[in-house]
Amino acid sequence: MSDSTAIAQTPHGTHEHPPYQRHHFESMDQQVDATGFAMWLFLLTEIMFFGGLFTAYLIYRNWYFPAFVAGSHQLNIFWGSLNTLVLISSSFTMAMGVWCAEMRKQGALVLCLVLTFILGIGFLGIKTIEYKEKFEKHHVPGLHFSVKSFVDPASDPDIAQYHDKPLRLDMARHTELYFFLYFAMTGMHALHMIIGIGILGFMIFRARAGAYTTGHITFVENFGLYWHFVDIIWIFLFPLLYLISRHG
Amino acid sequence: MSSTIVSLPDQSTARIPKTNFITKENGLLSWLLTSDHKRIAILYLISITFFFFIGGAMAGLIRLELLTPQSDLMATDTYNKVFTMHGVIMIFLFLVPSVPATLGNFLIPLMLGAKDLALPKVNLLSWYLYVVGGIMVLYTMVSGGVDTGWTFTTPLSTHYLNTNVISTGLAIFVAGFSSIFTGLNFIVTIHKMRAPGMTWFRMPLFVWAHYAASILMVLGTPVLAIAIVLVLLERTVGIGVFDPTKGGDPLLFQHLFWFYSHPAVYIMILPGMGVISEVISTFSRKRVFGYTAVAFSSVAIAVFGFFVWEHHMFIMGVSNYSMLVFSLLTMLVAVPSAIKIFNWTFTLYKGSITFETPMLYAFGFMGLFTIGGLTGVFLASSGTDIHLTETYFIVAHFHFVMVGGMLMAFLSGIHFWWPKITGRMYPEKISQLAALITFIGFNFTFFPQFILGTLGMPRRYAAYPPEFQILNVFSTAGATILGVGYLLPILYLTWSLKYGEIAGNNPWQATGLEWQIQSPPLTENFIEIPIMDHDAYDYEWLERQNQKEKEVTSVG
Amino acid sequence: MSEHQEQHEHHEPDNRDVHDTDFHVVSPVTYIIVFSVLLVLTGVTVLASLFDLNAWNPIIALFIACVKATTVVLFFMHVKYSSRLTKLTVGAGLFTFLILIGMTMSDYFTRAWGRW
Amino acid sequence: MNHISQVLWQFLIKWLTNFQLYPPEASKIAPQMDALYFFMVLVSLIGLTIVILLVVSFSILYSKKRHPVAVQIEGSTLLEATWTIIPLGLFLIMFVWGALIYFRVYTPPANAMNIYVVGKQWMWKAEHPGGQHEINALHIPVGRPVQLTLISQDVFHSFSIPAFRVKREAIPGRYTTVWFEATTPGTYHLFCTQYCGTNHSAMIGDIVVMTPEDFKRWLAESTSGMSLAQNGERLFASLSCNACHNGRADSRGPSLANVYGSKLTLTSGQTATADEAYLRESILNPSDHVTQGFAPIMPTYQGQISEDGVIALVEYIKNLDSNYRVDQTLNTTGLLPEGEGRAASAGTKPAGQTPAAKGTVKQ
Ligand code: HEA
Ligand code: HEA
Ligand code: HEC
Ligand code: CUA
Ligand SMILES: [Cu+2]
Repeated sequence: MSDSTAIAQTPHGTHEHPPYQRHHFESMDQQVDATGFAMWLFLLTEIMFFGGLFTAYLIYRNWYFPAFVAGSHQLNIFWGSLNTLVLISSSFTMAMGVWCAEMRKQGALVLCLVLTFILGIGFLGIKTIEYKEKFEKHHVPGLHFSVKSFVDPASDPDIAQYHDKPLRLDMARHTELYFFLYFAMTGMHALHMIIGIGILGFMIFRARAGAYTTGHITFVENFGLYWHFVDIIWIFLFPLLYLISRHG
Repeated sequence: MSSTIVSLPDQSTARIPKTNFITKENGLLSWLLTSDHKRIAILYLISITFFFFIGGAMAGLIRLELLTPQSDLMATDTYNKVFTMHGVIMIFLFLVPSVPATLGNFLIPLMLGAKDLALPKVNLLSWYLYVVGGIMVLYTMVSGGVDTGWTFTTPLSTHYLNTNVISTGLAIFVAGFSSIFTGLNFIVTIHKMRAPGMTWFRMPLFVWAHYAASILMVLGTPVLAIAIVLVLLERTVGIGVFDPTKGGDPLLFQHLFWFYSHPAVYIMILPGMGVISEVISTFSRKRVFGYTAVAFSSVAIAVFGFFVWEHHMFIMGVSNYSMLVFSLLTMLVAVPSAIKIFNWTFTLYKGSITFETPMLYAFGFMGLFTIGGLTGVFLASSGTDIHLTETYFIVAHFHFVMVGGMLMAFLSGIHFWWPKITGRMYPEKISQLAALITFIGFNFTFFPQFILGTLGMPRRYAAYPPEFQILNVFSTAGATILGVGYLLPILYLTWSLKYGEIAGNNPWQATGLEWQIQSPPLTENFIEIPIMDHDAYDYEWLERQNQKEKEVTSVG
Repeated sequence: MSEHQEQHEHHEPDNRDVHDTDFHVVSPVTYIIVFSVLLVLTGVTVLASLFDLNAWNPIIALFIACVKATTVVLFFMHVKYSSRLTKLTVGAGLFTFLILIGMTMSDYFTRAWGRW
Repeated sequence: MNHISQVLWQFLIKWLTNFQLYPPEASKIAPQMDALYFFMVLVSLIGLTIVILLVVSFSILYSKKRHPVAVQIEGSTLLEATWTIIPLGLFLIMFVWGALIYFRVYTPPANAMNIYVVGKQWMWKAEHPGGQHEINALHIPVGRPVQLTLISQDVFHSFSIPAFRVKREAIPGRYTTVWFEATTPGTYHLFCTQYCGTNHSAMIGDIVVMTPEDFKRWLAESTSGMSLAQNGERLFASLSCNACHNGRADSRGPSLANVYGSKLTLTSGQTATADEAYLRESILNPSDHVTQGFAPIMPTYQGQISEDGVIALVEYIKNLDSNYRVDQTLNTTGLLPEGEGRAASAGTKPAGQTPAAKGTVKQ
């Protein structure tokens, strides 16, 4: 080491590091900064991951607009809106959770996390109801997909309100693409929710042991970022899939 | 004046430091559970070398088959599997992680004056993901292979093949996440872990190059991931996004695939360019000419690299008008590479040059990459692309940039930092010979392929018209020489682990922070975090430093 | 600790990105306001979708979605109070996302020019 | 040893006598393409030489022996600008030049004779307008622009003729075109250059360029007795297209006479030129573009006609310049019952109709 460069006066030389500071960081600041930034970068990869699906959606909506109209009539705006509310609320409770952690309010933090957890489960529950309906009507692509509701809308009471004109077979077939994109996008989103809920469960457990109310809240904060990101994806999925193609 | 800069400690007294990151702990588990970036780099080095030789064996089979015009060594579908595995292994399991995951992993914290990468556990996770991906590829190979070509063109890969597309797809998906996490880790480290005084413009160009490559890894790879997921879904449930019979567009797959895979070629070259900057500077004892230009050209390549992917699809039915845009942008992205080449050239000007092995490889890089890059421009010009695309001209182009460029850079870097990694020198004479053999063998192998391509020989052909045989024989002969060129380093580098000369801290008298500490470094890299008080490549500072040290020793 | 901290900053005024840690603790009041805005906007977007506004339907819906997403990013995700680096990161992600979509579309939308 | 050296010797002789750097230039575009190619080779050689010369001479001049102490130089904006602007300028020339050639290759002239090419795993099938079919071969006359309309039945293929310097992808589900004008009679390679599965390397054939007289003779000898358009006419009747497209005032579908090449206004308000691709799409995906003034009632024929069948229909519609022929077939087959119009019905029709109605639907 004789020929090494000048040596810094390590500012923390005399201090004990907090137990959660990892050895290779010079300071807690640095650690928090670094992990937060890493989380953001991870979210960038998520944006690009969903980006591929959004691209496909835009292309096919543009090509097969009537099919997308007919397909979106099959979605239930009520469930969709309700789910949006549920998810936004869960984002809110999550944000509050971060605040509680910042304020070192252990009980409130646990409460917020539990609420987020429940709302997350609720979201998935509603999604299941919707999926089940698609399954029963043979609107799951690849699994005995049926175009009956589209070539003969009169046979499908659920969409009577829209007075759809029957689609010709060639266009009706393309509703399968719509439903595929519906399942791929909401499915990917649901997968992220499931992962998030798993982590939430773990966090609730740790939060009750007081892990996040010591001033070291990186984990809660970064998870919050993830959760809000998943919320944002839904904020776009909801209008794209449910709303914008209602009027043919 | 001697013609070498190597300054080794007195071999009779020199010792490898007793405590270093290799000797710190023992046992397999201490390696498999390590979070030390240097150990992970070594894990990577071993695993990618393993896969390089598997990929190389595949290349050997390809060349053997192409020795004769008929497909006599193997059936056509076997041949198809062989080149697919060759491409998949070489790209995803060798070249993408080659420099970044080994040298980058090892050096970035050292060069920045940090104790480790920002996320050591994620770093280990990357390696495990890589291993999982690798095992899945091996599984694919033993269970019958896959014959999609490394480009997985739909609808061929989705509906017309019954080989192991799924396991390969998953393997690439997993290996992709390994690459994403490596890139993410580098970006965070470079932003947040720099030592005091290490400003952006004091960073070595190696770090700049990795920063640029990491951006591509983080933003590009997820798109490949989703493209693969869609292919797998299409194969399993048959959903039709890429299926023309269901109204999907098979070209969409290629858009998504190349959105990653074009930037990926820069993932594959930028870290190599970083190596070249270090090597050229060190062996000409000069600061890199136009430091800022070289640094920014890396970033420019990364940014513009995202705008050009369609040049892989010019004749595949894309719109003529968007072809114009993409062709133009491809021309723009070629310029920063030219800037780099010329800056390196002018780094030599008024330098004080020596010709150790890393420098020889670096020269090889400059010549071969220039050829490879310029022939890339042939392909970027839409008119000539019509004639040259899908022929051996492309095969030659990308081997020139990937093998002649990146692989040369990788070998250059491995030799350059070998003393730092292991504490011992490699044997100089034989390695110079190996560099020469590689260079000659390389040109023999791939130069004829430019002519073959111009003559129209299509790529991915197990059998070809007899008039192309002669050039193919040349190519195969060259590959044999090349194979020897690659086997040699493995042998003598292994030998040097035990018998190499002790290198000391700074055998090349290089300026980087990594050279100012012991070799092999301590697990925590720096006992105390250094303060960077000079620019990168400041040889005068090094001189002063050496002077000081002499005074200290003579006084003491 | 804080004294050292300052010293630390003096040592290296230019080499690190502004710290994220001196975060501004966003008050629950802000969260509640943001939450209500999101709820209202959800209502508006659903309402707007009930009327047939031709090309305006998607425009309005996406505009509202963008506003909602921006609020979430700025407040729930604290970007408004974060360092330049974080803002830049978000921007970079958005940019590349738009490149992916936009440049792919440049193929699809101009294909027709030459054909029909 | 002696044996080996003999082999080597022969090898060398063979190489030297057959040595070529580029394939024969057998089309009009080939010399133009080669001009650009050689321009690029030249620029590359100059660039490469400059780089190598600089590296070598600096290495000699400034080797440690000769130049023990390096002189530190920061850089030079002037030099940076030079080696940014000059390569950029050269690359831009290549871009413009290349784009000009690209548009030339993919924009067929109006007077080109059209040949349809269907690619499938693993062969090329060419269909001449006169009804001549050929597999893995293409006969064409010299001195006449030839347009290929390509399509694939399964995966991507690519139709490549190195001697003509042209190549075009055959895409599943979509027509693409390319054109060339051969200049020298002879036989040239045809390759499938897009990897398409197991026998990709066997998907090759011959391009036979003939003098116009020879070509005429060849056409006469290889005729199958029925031109493509006639085939199309049979299909048109057997698929009962003429039930709606009969050209009468009260017909449910638009008259197809002279529709080829015309500009149509769609219900969506867009306009479209009725080229081959449009005709094909109208038959398979009629919903995608409904002509203004008509109800979207035309059924899709997707999955009921092979690509060859579609080609025959397209060729028939292209050549339809009056509704006389349609009327003729109508009179012989009689109007089909309402709701008919399925390919399946064609086969199940009762006997006793004119032979023209007995088109085989799937070839
Ligand atoms: C490391 C990998 C790598 C790198 C760096 C590059 C670099 C480049 N590539 Fe390459 N490319 C591949 C790997 C790579 N490529 C691969 C793997 C494929 C095939 C994939 C497949 O289909 O399987 C491919 C295919 C490919 C195509 C598609 C061909 C086709 O399918 O039809 C094109 C087309 O534009 C292209 C262009 C370029 C260009 C313009 C560059 C530029 O970045 C090059 C820039 C460099 C220079 C220009 C040299 C330096 C310049 C000078 C020293 C100046 C000289 C002086 C004067 C001109 C005065 N490449
Ligand atoms: C990093 C990337 C990389 C590297 C290093 C290489 C290295 C080599 N490649 Fe590869 N190649 C690709 C990436 C790479 N290739 C890709 C992406 C494709 C396209 C695939 C596709 O079309 O889908 C391709 C395709 C490709 C083809 C075209 C196949 C075709 O289209 O039909 C050929 C033909 O010559 C070839 C040859 C070689 C050769 C001779 C080497 C040599 O440089 C290799 C030299 C190394 C060795 C020879 C190993 C030395 C060790 C041994 C010899 C030990 C052997 C042990 C046993 C035999 C037990 N490659
Ligand atoms: C049930 C009636 C019906 C049958 C049967 C029918 N068509 Fe049509 N066709 C129409 C109508 C109506 C249109 C115009 C609206 C549209 O484009 O969908 C049309 C449009 C077309 C067009 C586009 C021309 C234009 O002006 O837009 C073509 C080409 C065409 N048909 C070919 C065929 C062929 C070939 C067949 C048989 C294989 C066929 N049609 C069978 C009713 C029919
Ligand atoms: Cu068809 Cu290759
Ligand atoms: Cu590319």
